[in-house]
Amino acid sequence: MKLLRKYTALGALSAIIFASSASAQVTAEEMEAAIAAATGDSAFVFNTFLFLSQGLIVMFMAAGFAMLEAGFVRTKNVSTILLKNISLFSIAGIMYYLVGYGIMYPGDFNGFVSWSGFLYQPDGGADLATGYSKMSDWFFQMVFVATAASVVSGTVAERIKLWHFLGFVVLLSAIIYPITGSWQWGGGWLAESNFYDFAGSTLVHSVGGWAALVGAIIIGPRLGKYTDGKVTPLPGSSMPLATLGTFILWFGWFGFNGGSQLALGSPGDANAIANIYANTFISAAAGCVAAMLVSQFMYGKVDLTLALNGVIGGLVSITAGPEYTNLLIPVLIGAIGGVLIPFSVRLLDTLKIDDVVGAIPAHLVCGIWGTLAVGIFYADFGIGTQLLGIISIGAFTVVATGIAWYVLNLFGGLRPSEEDEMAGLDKSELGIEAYPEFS
Amino acid sequence: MKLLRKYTALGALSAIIFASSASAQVTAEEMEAAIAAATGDSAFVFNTFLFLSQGLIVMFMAAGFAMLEAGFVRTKNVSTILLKNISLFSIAGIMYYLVGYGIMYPGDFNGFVSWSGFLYQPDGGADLATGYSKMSDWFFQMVFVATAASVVSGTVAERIKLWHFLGFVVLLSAIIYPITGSWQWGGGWLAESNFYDFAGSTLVHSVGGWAALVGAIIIGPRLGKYTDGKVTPLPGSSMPLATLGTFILWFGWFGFNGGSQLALGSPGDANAIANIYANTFISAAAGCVAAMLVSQFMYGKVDLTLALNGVIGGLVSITAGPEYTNLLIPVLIGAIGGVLIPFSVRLLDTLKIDDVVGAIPAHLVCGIWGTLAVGIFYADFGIGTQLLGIISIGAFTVVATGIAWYVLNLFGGLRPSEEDEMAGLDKSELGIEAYPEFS
Amino acid sequence: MKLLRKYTALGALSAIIFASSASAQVTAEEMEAAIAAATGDSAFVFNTFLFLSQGLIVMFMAAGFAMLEAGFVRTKNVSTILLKNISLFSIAGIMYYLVGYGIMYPGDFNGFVSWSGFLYQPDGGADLATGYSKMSDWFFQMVFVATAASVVSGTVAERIKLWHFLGFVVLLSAIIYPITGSWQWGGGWLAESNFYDFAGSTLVHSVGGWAALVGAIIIGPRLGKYTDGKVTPLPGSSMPLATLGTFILWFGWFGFNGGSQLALGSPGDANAIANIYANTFISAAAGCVAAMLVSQFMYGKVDLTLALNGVIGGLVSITAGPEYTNLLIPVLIGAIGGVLIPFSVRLLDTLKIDDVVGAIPAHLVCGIWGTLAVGIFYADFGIGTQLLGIISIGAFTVVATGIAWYVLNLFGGLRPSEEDEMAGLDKSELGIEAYPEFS
Amino acid sequence: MKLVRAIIKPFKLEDVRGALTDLGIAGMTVAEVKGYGRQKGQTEIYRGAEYAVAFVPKLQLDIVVGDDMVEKVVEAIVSNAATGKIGDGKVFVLDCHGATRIRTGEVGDAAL
Amino acid sequence: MKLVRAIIKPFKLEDVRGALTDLGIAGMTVAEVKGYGRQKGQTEIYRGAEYAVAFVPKLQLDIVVGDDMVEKVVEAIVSNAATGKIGDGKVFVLDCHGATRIRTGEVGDAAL
Amino acid sequence: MKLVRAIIKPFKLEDVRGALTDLGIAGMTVAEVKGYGRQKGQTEIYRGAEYAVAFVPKLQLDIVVGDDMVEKVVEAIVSNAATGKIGDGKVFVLDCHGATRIRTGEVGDAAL
Ligand SMILES: Nc1ncnc2c1ncn2[C@@H]1O[C@H](COP(=O)(O)OP(=O)(O)O)[C@@H](O)[C@H]1O
Ligand SMILES: Nc1ncnc2c1ncn2[C@@H]1O[C@H](COP(=O)(O)OP(=O)(O)O)[C@@H](O)[C@H]1O
Ligand SMILES: Nc1ncnc2c1ncn2[C@@H]1O[C@H](COP(=O)(O)OP(=O)(O)O)[C@@H](O)[C@H]1O
Repeated sequence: MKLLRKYTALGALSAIIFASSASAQVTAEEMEAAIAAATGDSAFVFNTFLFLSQGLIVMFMAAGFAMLEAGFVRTKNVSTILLKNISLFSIAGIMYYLVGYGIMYPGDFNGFVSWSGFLYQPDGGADLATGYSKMSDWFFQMVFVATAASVVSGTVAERIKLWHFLGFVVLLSAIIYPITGSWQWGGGWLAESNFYDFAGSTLVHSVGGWAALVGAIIIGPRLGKYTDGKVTPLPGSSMPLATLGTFILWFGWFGFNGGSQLALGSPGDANAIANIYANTFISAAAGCVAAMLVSQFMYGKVDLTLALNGVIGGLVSITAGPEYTNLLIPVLIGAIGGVLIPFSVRLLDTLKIDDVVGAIPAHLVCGIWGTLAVGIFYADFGIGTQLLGIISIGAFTVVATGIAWYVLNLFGGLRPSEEDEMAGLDKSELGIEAYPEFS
Repeated sequence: MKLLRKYTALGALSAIIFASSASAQVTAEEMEAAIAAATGDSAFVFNTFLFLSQGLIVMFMAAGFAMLEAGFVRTKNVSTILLKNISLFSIAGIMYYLVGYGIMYPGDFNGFVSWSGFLYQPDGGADLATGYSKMSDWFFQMVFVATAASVVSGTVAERIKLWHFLGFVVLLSAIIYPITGSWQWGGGWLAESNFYDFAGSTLVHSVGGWAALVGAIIIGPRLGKYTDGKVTPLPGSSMPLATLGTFILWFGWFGFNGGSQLALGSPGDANAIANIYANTFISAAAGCVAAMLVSQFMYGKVDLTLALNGVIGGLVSITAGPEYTNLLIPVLIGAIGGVLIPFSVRLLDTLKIDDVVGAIPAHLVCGIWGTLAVGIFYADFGIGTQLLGIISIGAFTVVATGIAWYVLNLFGGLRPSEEDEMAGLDKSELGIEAYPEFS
Repeated sequence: MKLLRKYTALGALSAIIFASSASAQVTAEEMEAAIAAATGDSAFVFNTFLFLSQGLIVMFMAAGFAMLEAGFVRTKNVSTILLKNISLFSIAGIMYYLVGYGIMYPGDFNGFVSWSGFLYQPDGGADLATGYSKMSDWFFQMVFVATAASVVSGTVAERIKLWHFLGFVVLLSAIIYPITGSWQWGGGWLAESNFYDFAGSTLVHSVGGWAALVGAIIIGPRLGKYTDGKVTPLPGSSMPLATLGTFILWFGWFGFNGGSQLALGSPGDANAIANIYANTFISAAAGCVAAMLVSQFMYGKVDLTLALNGVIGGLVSITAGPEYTNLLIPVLIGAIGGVLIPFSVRLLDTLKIDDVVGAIPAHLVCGIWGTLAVGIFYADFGIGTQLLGIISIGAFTVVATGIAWYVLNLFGGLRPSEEDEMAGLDKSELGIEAYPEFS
Repeated sequence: MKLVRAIIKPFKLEDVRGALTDLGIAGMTVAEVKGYGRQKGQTEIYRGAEYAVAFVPKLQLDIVVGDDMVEKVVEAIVSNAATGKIGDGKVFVLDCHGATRIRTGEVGDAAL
Repeated sequence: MKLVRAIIKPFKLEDVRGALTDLGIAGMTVAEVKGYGRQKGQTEIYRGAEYAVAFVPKLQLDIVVGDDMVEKVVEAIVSNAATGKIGDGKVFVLDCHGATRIRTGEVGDAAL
Repeated sequence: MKLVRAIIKPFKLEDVRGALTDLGIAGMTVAEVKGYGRQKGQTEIYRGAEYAVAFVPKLQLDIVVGDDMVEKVVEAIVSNAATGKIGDGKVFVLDCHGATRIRTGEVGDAAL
């Protein structure tokens, strides 16, 4: 920070255009060039600022995941899930810098895997030709990978060792997520096939969801969750934290979807982002209300936890294509997402797959639904291709994360001893309890 | 999100202006037109981004209300207030889309009620003539209505049935708030009268406050609050949550007031918003300190809950006109708002009106004060007209919400049974407690 | 807020340039002037918006400090620390307006103390020559002073009287912080010496840290913390709140560092901010991981509280110079910051200096480290000058705050009676407990 | 000397305490407990799974009194804690062989 | 009449309650307590300082039963709360001189 | 066998526990309770309304000991929990008819 900073306006660069005599008459061409330079500068700033401001909002989702999960796990595992959330975010970001980005954005390619090197480092200066600061783009991409990892942590909470989980985060953020990401956003084979996934219903949320599903199956349910063919609810520690987390995620999602427009530097882009914001809001709202109504009809009471999941479900559902100009469509898409939540929660319980926070219904099921919805509601995209994307990415992620979990399991086992699990991971893994005052 | 997005700069549109030969000389007129096109594009982006970024910040106030109210209700009603907050926001937004916006912005009119149709839907494209994306404006307006509804939920907490309360939210956001809103911001009769309410001290906060007051009177105080002519404090569940909520509201208020400038696309607008930010900050700070001092003098101790209310009081007080360039004025306005808080809290207790979170002092009393202050401190506006606005909107809202509460009461009563209230709404209405682990 | 606001584009001012006949031909000079006016307007808006949006994000750090500290103090002192946080922010802001800003930015000077008057008040209008709205700059500067004060409150928590602490805040924000601030950012003698501190590792964080250190020594440790040569841990009330606070601070730091670029109005500035964001993120991530690893090796378990401090340590470390284009450097700087945390926590315990939240390790130790790192990693700055800045500001702050604490102590003593401390300040100072329901 | 233990509905605390004060009882110790009995907790629902909460929040009052007071104390509790609905709670009486006031070392009835 | 007090590991509550219900025991009162005994709490760490937590969370069950049931109740608790590991807890038996049901005023065994 | 119950100020726990350990007492059970007595809670204030908090936080220690230890235990508690200020608490002694160690089934003094 400096005092009395020199006043450097936009268009400083445009000055160089007029090398010739200042008093000469200007032609239309010269003038267009001069204005284009100025507007190019301005667009560069807008686009860069979009990446940064929206990326920061997405980053804050990490706090949302932390609070949501802390609210949904039992008190004896709260400190552990907090630590997992703040460290997974740190680790995912570092790994994405070291390895992941190079895999996900390998430059021109249209195949399955490519690679542009370790330790992402763009030129230091402002590359005007790109239209945005490359580092701002990196920042925005980086915050996405942490989201995928956060999805996993909630599902497998309360019964996985800290360092094993973090090992999984390393593999997910360095390799697995970037590979499928490269297929579409990196310009790989899927992008060629006219698959569409605007901000990542499939590429981010379903990938996280599949990883979580495979993890939940391999690790198994928490002790006492399914006994004698009965589901025993293991209520979480704090509904205020879970609700706060949901609000923060909702907030962060505007960065997620809005920033995925990737440009703010023209009225068309700004207007598109406005539509995206409206879509994002109203789909979540519809998801919330729909989940509440289903809960009221199914149980005669409203289940707050399902309403919170309904918000997330509505958000994930619209993420694949939040660009409708008729808001009835996102209302419908979100509402269906909200309806899917209670039913898939029940289905998982029937299958004895223990998902502590409901991440699989919200991120995987609604991720699939949202991706399909693009095929239904947009004229330009077909259900077939959308299915192709869903299935190919799903298949790859299931196999890859299956291997990852398997390999990590070799190092002393993913799961703590029964006794440690019973005592809670805060005692056995961390040695610090969530509310440690009188203990 | 797409890879390698084409670089579309601002002013792409300006290119079409030069249909003629590129090497022709340009006239001053042509040049002015070309620059105007480019700056018009740029202003469009700025204005739209203002609506979106500030609207999002306002949206986050929903989390603030949720936390504040969760902290001020007793543990047995915390889950219910959380659910009310997240669902009221969802419902208010949807209703405003379906009905409310059409009433509030009916197009040219200067009367009492008009109507431009259901299901707001602007043209999909960027309408440059407007100067901002219409959908971004809708988004910004929408988040305001939720604020008014949030005010109500805090006051009537702990003793109203979930669905009845949500029914009230439907009526408030679809009809009642939009009607008074149209009088001023919709270009109705009040706007014609030179009434001034920059960001809604009266239109948003007092409307919510009146609705809350009428509700509190009709529903009556919580069991045990006023017994044998004595006030029995019913302390809330969590001061950390209440404080967090207050900080979030303070944060969100910058969106509220800053965004209400409605334009960022010129130095004048940007400078105005800077003044608004400084006013908004310092009025809240003064409200906080003033409430603390009054509390210290009245009770010999500082009441944290009054200090928190003081912040909100300072914010509501400055909302009607946060444009002063001399910061002593907002300091004064906020401080008076802060002083009003403890006294109006006491007045309500004397009248046996039970306001769980202090929304009536903060939003209604300070809303009135702030609206009057415009008449005192701005040369352009008179106290008479300000009073006219306060009274007409107050009278309409009291009558309309009175009818609304009355009608809803017909459906089995607004209030749960004594036993249900005693057990807490979390048990009787939701079946999920705030900290449900060992219960 | 007004309906149908007139469409005022950027460059409205540029129109006046063409006073002459509209159909005349334009010269290159005229054209450059016209474009410069338009881009100047645009830069003004960008720069102002940067101050406002980043300043607001910094403001939210107040909530982060409040939550972090509430989580780290014992339950019986939680309400008091909440009140301290919200009121210190209010008071610091008001004092900076009344007195501090005039000391910190006295206009042209290169000495030790100067002064441009009370009650900061810039011209009301938009001063285009400055390149940004002056009030937006004030807002941005103001939120910084509150940060320094927040650092102090955490260290001396649980054992200092409310009003005495607030008295210290008055002196710190009105006089002490502005004086050292003026040496560098105000254009004083240190700025002349080629000292570099981009966003305040020394000017903000170390100043707060020194003040905290002096306070902790003068006030002494909490009862029972160091007994019989043994350290007795006094665990805090809530890890979820502490974690939430850390996430909020991390979020806010992007405003802190990003906004300190002080300009967004050119591609170069936008690009610089992108680098700053990437640096800020990755240094914190490295600090977190490094603190975790050290904790794992030192104790065989990961200490969540140290991981949280590690994040802050990484952030403070990079604050003096977050402009690297090679991200390995901030990784290294942050990691060293993270490693410093556990060791300086231990050192303080050895010296029987009781720092409740770990503010001295994170803000002072890492602040020194970060300032030195500038001398190591940037070619333009030398370790000698960096040391000069560290030592001169440290010496002044130690002396000035020592006097401040001493004087305040004369008014009945800084410290509550043993009995009051034992009962908790929430009872003795406030009369409201953090969770007051059944008490 | 006897220890009278009352398990009551939480919201009845003030009434009971008032009645005991009227009898001249100057001290008691209260714990928050969970009661299991005829009164069943309401059915709760969590993530779509319903479950019966077996335990209901109660307050447990332990009051040590001289033998002569026992009957009056029990009576005062019964009449002030009753609502007539299931779950009103119980009063148990246990023998207490001695009491000491920590502050003064007084023993017996003087310690109460 | 006796008051049987059991201090058990928290996760054994359901098993014990089930066994008692099978014996026809209709009521009990449960408190969350901290136990100190042979079982030591794990070493915790807070801000780099390690400390042994002396206390371990336990549940304390107070069950008033008729004299004839005491033995069966103790037995049921012992067999259902045991894991064989240190810290399983204790069962104590105290005399209880009387019980009153607040709702009805019934006394003695009828009050249980 | 006796159950010694001590109600003490919370911050005295460590002192008392230390003294008991010195006597060879290996176990106890502690509950957080609210005490009502001569010591009044401070006046609190909430939303501008003042109210006297009737209850003060205390810790309740239940220690079952053999008859021979009772006196020493009571004495140790009294001397270690006293501050001389109102509210130091009480020690009560109740009869205990039996103890069983759940883990082993041992009964009587061997179970302690
Ligand atoms: N045998 C018992 N031993 C200890 N506590 C009991 C016993 N029976 C009941 N209680 C306590 O008394 C409370 C009320 O008993 P309950 O059977 O629900 O209703 P009621 O008091 O109307 O008979 C229970 O919640 C429990 O705390
Ligand atoms: N003398 C005692 N008086 C009261 N409670 C006791 C006593 N001894 C043990 N306890 C309780 O029993 C619990 C278990 O005792 P512990 O010695 O840890 O293991 P075990 O039951 O296997 O012998 C303790 O945590 C404590 O709550
Ligand atoms: N009759 C009683 N029965 C049960 N507990 C009591 C009784 N009298 C006092 N206590 C407990 O002892 C505590 C201290 O008593 P108090 O009268 O405040 O001071 P002191 O111990 O100095 O006489 C009370 O808070 C309460 O928990």
